[in-house]
Amino acid sequence: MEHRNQTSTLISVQQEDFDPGTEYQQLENSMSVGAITTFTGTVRNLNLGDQVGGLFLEHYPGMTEKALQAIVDEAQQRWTLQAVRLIHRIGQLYPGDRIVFVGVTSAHRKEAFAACEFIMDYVKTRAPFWKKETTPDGDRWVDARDSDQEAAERWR
Amino acid sequence: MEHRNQTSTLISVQQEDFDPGTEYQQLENSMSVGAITTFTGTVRNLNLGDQVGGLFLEHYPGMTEKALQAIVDEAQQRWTLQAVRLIHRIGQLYPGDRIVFVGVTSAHRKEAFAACEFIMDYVKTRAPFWKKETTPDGDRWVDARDSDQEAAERWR
Amino acid sequence: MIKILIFASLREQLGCSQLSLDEGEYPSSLFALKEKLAGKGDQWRAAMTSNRTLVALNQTMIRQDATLHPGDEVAFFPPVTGG
Amino acid sequence: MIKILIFASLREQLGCSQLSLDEGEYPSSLFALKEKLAGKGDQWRAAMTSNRTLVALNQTMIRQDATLHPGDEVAFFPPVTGG
Repeated sequence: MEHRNQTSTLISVQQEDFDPGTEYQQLENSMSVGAITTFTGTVRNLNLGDQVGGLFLEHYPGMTEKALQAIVDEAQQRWTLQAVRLIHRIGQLYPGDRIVFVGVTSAHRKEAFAACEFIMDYVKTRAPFWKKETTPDGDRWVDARDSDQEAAERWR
Repeated sequence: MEHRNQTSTLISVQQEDFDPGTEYQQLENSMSVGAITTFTGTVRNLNLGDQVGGLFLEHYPGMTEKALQAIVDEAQQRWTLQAVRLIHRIGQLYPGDRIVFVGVTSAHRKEAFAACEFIMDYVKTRAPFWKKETTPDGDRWVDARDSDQEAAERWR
Repeated sequence: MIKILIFASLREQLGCSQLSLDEGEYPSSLFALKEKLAGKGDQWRAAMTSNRTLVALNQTMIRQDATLHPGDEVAFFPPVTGG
Repeated sequence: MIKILIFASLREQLGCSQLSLDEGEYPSSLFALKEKLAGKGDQWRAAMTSNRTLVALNQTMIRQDATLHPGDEVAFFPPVTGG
């Protein structure tokens, strides 16, 4: 597919915060677009009713980048995209902190929306990250959600 | 519905450009979120194969704000949202210029994605804006697309 | 008096962006108004009978018929293409 | 030699994050490896027979069986919860 060569892709796994405004600007500059869709996930301070004091994001170094690249590659095979930006943070995070950013540009909004949501659904179910929450009752591993599995399965 | 009172909404119809980074920041500051989805539409320089030199956006003053508010209200009735930002530009625009911005924050990504796409699909089919393109063959009104109508109809 | 507004390509086709009809000059319903305007000539007939022409009554899109009252604002326009 | 990695809640349950098996210590297939590890105790048996436990071979998730080769990296972990 010729358009795959024209897609600009950047994937980062990092402890540092990122600036969505700057990321947005770079997406917009990357090419003559039409539609730009972004998703940012942040740490909520409530999960299943308990107060969350913090979150530790464990990952599988080495596999993480590979898994994210595979997800972005699949998005590029499914839709005609111009640029994709994917950032996932690791380590200790606190309520309000950003965790993940997905930015997609395409000539058409339907493709930009679909690819952005697809990437998030697949990151949630196929990328080796695990959250451990700090609550007043102690630390606990966050359980995988059936709703995330279902969200990913509708793309099959 | 109680959550409607907690939703912060801002709608603008303006000739001036806007800064997506600033808009993003305000969405993020608006409340303790979880998911932030944004869509930005820009003027493409190719439409149906012809080179587009510019675009004039005519609108129906008075009805425009009302129509956009109705679309955002409906999104807030369908999903639990924290903040909605909608900007639509009018007047003379050029390739690469931003036309429209939709930002939605919600506790859950599925709702943020759905509401953002819903608002765009409805803006495309229910808000009184009309594009007139400048091409080498002269000015021409942009035709409404069946695909936009279909996109809007799937929300019924 | 009611105010009639026409937008975009429809405005150009009809060569008219706005007209006012005084009491007695306009019928009691929206559909009757469309019929009356259709009588203004071939272009008007085409515009008023096309199922592509959208109608807004007091700045809200409407598909069914409605009673007209003094002060009403009726707008006719082609399918929208914003966003 | 093959390397075995264990992550997150599974790592805590098994009290083990990494182990290596030398030539002759590991069987020729992934499924046989799971059976061998299941023999290490009740916790290991529970982990290796649970259909919630995910497996990656050389950093790619895999559901079917596969032949093991020297230098392979096998990882076991619970369902992922990033994003």
